[in-house]
Amino acid sequence: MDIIACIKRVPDTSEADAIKIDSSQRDIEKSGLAFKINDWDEYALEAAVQIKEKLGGTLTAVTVGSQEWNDILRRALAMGADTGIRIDHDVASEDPHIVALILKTVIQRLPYDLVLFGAQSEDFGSGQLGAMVAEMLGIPHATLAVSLEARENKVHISRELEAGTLESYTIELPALLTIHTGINQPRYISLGGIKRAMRKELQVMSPNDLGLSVDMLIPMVKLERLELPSKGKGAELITGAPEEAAEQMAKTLKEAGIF
Amino acid sequence: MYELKFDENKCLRCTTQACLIKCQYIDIGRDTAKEEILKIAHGEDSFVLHDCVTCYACEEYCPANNHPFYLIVEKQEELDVPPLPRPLIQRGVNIGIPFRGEPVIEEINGRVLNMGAFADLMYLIQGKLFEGLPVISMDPRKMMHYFCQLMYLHYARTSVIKERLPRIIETIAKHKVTEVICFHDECYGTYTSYCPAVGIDVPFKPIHFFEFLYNRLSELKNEIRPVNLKVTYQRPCSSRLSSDKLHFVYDIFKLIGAEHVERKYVDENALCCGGTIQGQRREGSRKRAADVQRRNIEDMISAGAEVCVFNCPACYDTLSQIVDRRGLKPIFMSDLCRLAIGEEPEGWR
Amino acid sequence: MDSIRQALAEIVGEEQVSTHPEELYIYSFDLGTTEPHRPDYAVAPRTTEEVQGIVKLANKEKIPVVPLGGGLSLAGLAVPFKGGIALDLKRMDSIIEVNEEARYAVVECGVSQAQMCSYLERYHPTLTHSEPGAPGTATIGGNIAIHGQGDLAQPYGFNSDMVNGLEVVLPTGEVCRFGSCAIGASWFTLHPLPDLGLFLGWGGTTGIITKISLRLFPCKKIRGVGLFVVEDEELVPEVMYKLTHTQMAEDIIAFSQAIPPFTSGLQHFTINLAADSEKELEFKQEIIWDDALGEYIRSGAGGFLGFSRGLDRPVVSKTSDWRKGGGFEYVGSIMPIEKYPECYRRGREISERHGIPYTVLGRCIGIAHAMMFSWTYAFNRADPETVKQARGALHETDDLVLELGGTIWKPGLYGQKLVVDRLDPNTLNLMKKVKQLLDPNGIMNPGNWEVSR
Amino acid sequence: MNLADYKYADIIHRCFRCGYCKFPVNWMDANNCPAYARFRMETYSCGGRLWLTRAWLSGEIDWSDHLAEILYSCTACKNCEVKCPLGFSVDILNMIIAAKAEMVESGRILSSVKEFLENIQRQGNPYGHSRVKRGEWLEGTGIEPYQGHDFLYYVGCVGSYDARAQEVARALGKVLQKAGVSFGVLGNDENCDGNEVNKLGEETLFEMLAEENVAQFKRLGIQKVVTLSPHSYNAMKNDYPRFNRGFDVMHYTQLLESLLSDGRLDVSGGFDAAVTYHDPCFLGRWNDEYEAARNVLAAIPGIQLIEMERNRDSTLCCGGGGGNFYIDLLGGSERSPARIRVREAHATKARILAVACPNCLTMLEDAVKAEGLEEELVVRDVSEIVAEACGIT
Repeated sequence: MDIIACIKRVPDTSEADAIKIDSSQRDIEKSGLAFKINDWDEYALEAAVQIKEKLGGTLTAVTVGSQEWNDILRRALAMGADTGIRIDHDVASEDPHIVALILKTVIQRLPYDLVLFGAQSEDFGSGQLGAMVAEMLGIPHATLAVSLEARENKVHISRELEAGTLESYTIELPALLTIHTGINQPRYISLGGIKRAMRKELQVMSPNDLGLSVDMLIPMVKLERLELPSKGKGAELITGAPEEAAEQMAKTLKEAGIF
Repeated sequence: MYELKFDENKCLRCTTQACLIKCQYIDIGRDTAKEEILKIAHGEDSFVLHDCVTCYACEEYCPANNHPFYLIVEKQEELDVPPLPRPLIQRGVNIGIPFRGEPVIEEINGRVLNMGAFADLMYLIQGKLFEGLPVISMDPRKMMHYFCQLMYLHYARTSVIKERLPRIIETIAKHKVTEVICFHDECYGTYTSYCPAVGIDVPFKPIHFFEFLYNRLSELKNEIRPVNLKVTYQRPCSSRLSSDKLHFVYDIFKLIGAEHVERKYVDENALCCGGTIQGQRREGSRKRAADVQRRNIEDMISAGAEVCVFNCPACYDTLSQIVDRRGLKPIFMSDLCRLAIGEEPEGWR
Repeated sequence: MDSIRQALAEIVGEEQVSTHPEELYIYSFDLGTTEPHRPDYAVAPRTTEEVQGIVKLANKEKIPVVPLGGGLSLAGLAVPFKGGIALDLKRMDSIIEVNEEARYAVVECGVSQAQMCSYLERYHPTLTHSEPGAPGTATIGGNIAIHGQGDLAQPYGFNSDMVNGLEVVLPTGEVCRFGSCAIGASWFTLHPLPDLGLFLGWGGTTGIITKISLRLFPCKKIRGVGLFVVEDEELVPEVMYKLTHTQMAEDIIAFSQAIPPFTSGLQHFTINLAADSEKELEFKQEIIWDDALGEYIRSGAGGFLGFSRGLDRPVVSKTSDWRKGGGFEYVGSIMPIEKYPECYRRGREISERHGIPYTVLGRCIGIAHAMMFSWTYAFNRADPETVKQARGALHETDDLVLELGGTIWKPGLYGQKLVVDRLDPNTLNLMKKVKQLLDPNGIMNPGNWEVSR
Repeated sequence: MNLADYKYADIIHRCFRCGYCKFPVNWMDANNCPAYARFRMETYSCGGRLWLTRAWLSGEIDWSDHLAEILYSCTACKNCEVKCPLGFSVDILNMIIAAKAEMVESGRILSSVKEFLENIQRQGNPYGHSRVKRGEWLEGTGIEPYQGHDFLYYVGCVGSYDARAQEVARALGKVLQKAGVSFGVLGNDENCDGNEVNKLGEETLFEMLAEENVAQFKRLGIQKVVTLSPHSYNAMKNDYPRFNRGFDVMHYTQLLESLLSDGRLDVSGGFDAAVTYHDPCFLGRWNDEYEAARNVLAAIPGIQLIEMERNRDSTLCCGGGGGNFYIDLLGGSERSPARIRVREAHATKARILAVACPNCLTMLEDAVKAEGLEEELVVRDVSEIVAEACGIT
């Protein structure tokens, strides 16, 4: 089975207070930040690698971004992708529609049975990309997959709805899925693995190479400014012996109507 | 086969009979001494063959360098009057049999330190003194390929020595060595005294361990801090084969500021550690050994020694616990030298 | 969710029960040549009550319980041949009481031999117990359950003769006490109550020993080992006899082994001496080396190799590395001492036939009343061929023991069958009755000592 | 991966599982392997791990989270190696680390270990805190950034980020200032030393860290390094030589010892308490340094030094080694090694449990709380005790 996984590079925001808005007010301070594969995308990659290990075929990792974005493709290759493709286009604060257009154009040119996306991105989190690309390609899709079992020409999936209810589908291939976290346990990517992956193929192409002219890439949505949320009221610190503290905590939560 | 170079006429001409008269374990007058040594030379039985504790000393006492001790041992074997019980001899003879494969031979092309049968004592040749010095026989499993065999003088088995020694020399020579520093002076004695005495060629120049230590210390003179210890030296039987090197013991002591205490049992009169005596067939050997040890150690103590310095690992095994119980610190010479240059050898508190 | 696992967890706590393949794998092994067999549960209880709970449950569910101490019998005595519960008792490791005046210690079954030694060295330096030649991880409970012997076997006999009292969990779950402790008195004696002797030597097939009162013995200030050697194995029995007659020695062992060469073909004795003063030590040495053994030394038949102070803890596990293979197993036998020469010669033949360097040893039990004679065969865990060789040699040796008129000590399955086949029918019958009475459901260490089949 | 490709294929079967690896040197109890003390199943002893590793590599059992837990619960405290009587004892711990390395390469490790390593890949510390916060502990200390000083004061991840350990890092800084030692730090430019990474089996990541650190130190012309953590000390002393380390390294207790003997530290302020000292594995068993900290403590007036039953090479590890101060496979029970150790310390009647390692500090301090002994026993780092004796507050 031929699989394409689309991935994104995002800042490591495990420490929110490390994030600062830059002077343009349309982007964040990148200096001193560490970047990584978008969480959801890592689950998508793991899912893809597991299918490949089970059924064979090819796995191509695709991303749209600038030079630095190669590092996430290297990690994808280390995880088990055969090829990495980067479309060289700065999407820092980009309209998802443009990214979708670019991705669709690449994917069309590749053999594929299954296209996987992370359900959303850690930074902008619009969660639109997968669905858009599916529509553009005119193939069936399902979002927020929490389980996935692949057969030769179909996949069984279940997706999570409110209150944890699950619905299950069997989808004929080709199809596109967006993957939810927790569907698997993404493997560790050792540094040795990344070094070895340096030998694998990494293609870089420009929108032009794909026949996408500049005027086709004019965003319909424009980001005006970013701001950090204003600090809320100070949190209440509950002290005292565990018993009392617990009691106090329960009381507070009740009052807040949480339970 | 190798023949002991013993000249009966030297004994006939000898006016001293020092070999037996000076013996500290046999009480004998000059006339009897002459008779007995000649009897032995003629291959007749003699009480000397039975009472000998095999301490090597007569090799040193003999003014004519006529090898009385080697002679005694050869005759003990010929006339089958072994000093030790049979199982101890069989055991001893088998100890020298290598059984864990051939040693790895890497070519040195120069000077080397040979650990002989003491590869498990590598911890004694650590630190500055030994920096950059190539060593052979470092593997306890292979060390018997480097075992000088002279120990069998205690077992009335010169035949074993003559049979095995050439192979040992061959092995050492394979390393393409020029000068061989002998960790134990039993090896040194083998190559400088025994081999010539029976006509075995030695294709390298043996160096006495203490001579080496003395020279190294001299090179490191400015790092020496006087140890300021009152020391005594447990002279091993094997050193009787290299009396000419004994002075290095005192040279070293002087160099490192160790005071060698005045003793009764010293140099020619040094007492055996008792290790070989205690197991001998002769009636009362165990007590004899204990008595020799008691006299030896009491002499050390009354001389005011704080430290007992060892050369021979066998002496160390036999005496270290005992001297320790009597309040003296046992230490090997190499470790004492390391102390002097500010190193902390293992086992020194 | 497995309900038995659940029930076990309720008794000992989640973490002390495992059904993970990892634990089941490890507890399926004996360290010797016995084929492994996986248990269904690995459980590590802490108290007698927990053991009780487990046994009751096992009885209800009719699943086997296989008690395990150090797991060092090397004869497969703790391999769960029929699955069930592997019961690791090493958590029961409290030293409950040491009575200096009456010279005994009350301990839980899982106390290790090494722990016992260093505890006494530290807190009761005038007392010692009879430490077996096993690795220090061997347990007090396991050792008496197989009639072990230690370094005081010569003067005082089997370790199982040194029991002053027992607490046992019966296969049906009742807790039983034996000896003076059974009438609420202190644990100072096993006699003179009517003898029930139903547990010692039964290898955990009649119940689980949870507490032991163990006799302790005077520990003198100086302890050390003297070495004596003879060429002629025929001399060993009389030397043993002379040595024991002096009543001056503690442990007396004769051994011979192919490797290293200097021990080959010779019979070495290690003779432990103990004294409170130099005077006492010299007196004993004089009696032993000069008087008792002097004639051999003078005639040249025997040699004294010296006496060295201090006793080392046994490191028999080194034996497992002789063939760089991590494994060895031995046949132990209880033999009349006069059989030493034949045991040595025949054992040597067997080893040589199987291409294994021979290793034999005879430890004096009681003042030469018997000896534990063992034939050791090392093998390479990574090379099944050598394991097969060793197993073959072991079985031949089991046959030899009985042929020579000895009994097999802690036999494995093969040896057990040989013994059972020769057992006096009335004795066998009584054993069956005892087993059926105590263990109606046959849950205790099944496969071992299956007298009732 | 199969057994044949395993680095120790030719010796791993040689473990007989005699169980000596579980004992302290003085044989006092059979639970000196921290993981075995915690779980009391044979699988968790060194022998158990070796047999399981062999079983896994030869396909007798499959990889599982539990197998990974068993291997990663090894704190690399080296007790087994000290105690094993067999010829290959020098490799028994390496065999387990090599098994961890197999897991790392296959990508199949515990999520906590994955997190630990990814955090170091990204942020240079196991906590995943931002690199730009590494130097925050320095605020108000007046400690200078390294610039041709005699010493680089290498703080390490725990000292840089853990709130409690930061206090210790500052205390040591003040002591060194007071003694007039010329030293500086790297602040945000300091990177992980890699000791735990190495013991967790991530060899390539360790090599990268070591190479980068050595290169950086060379660039800055650093000759002498003093470390807060014995873990850093161990990596730099024993592993960095492979990457041609161009500097000398010492642990701070060794530096304090020499400062005291040179009379450069005035501890006449004294410290009035009964103190028991816990040997860090990476100072003691790994580097045979048992006396430096003791000599420092002994030199302080008012200190009554009491030894625990298990000390020096018999010390029970706090359970924090091999990344366990973060991946925490040994926590959560009264049988957690740290809690056993704290009870042992408490039994000595000492008021102060002295440590010389930030990992031990955090592990044992949490254990004191868990044991509810805050009133009777206080965990202090040797540097804090010295600071107090120097009149620094």
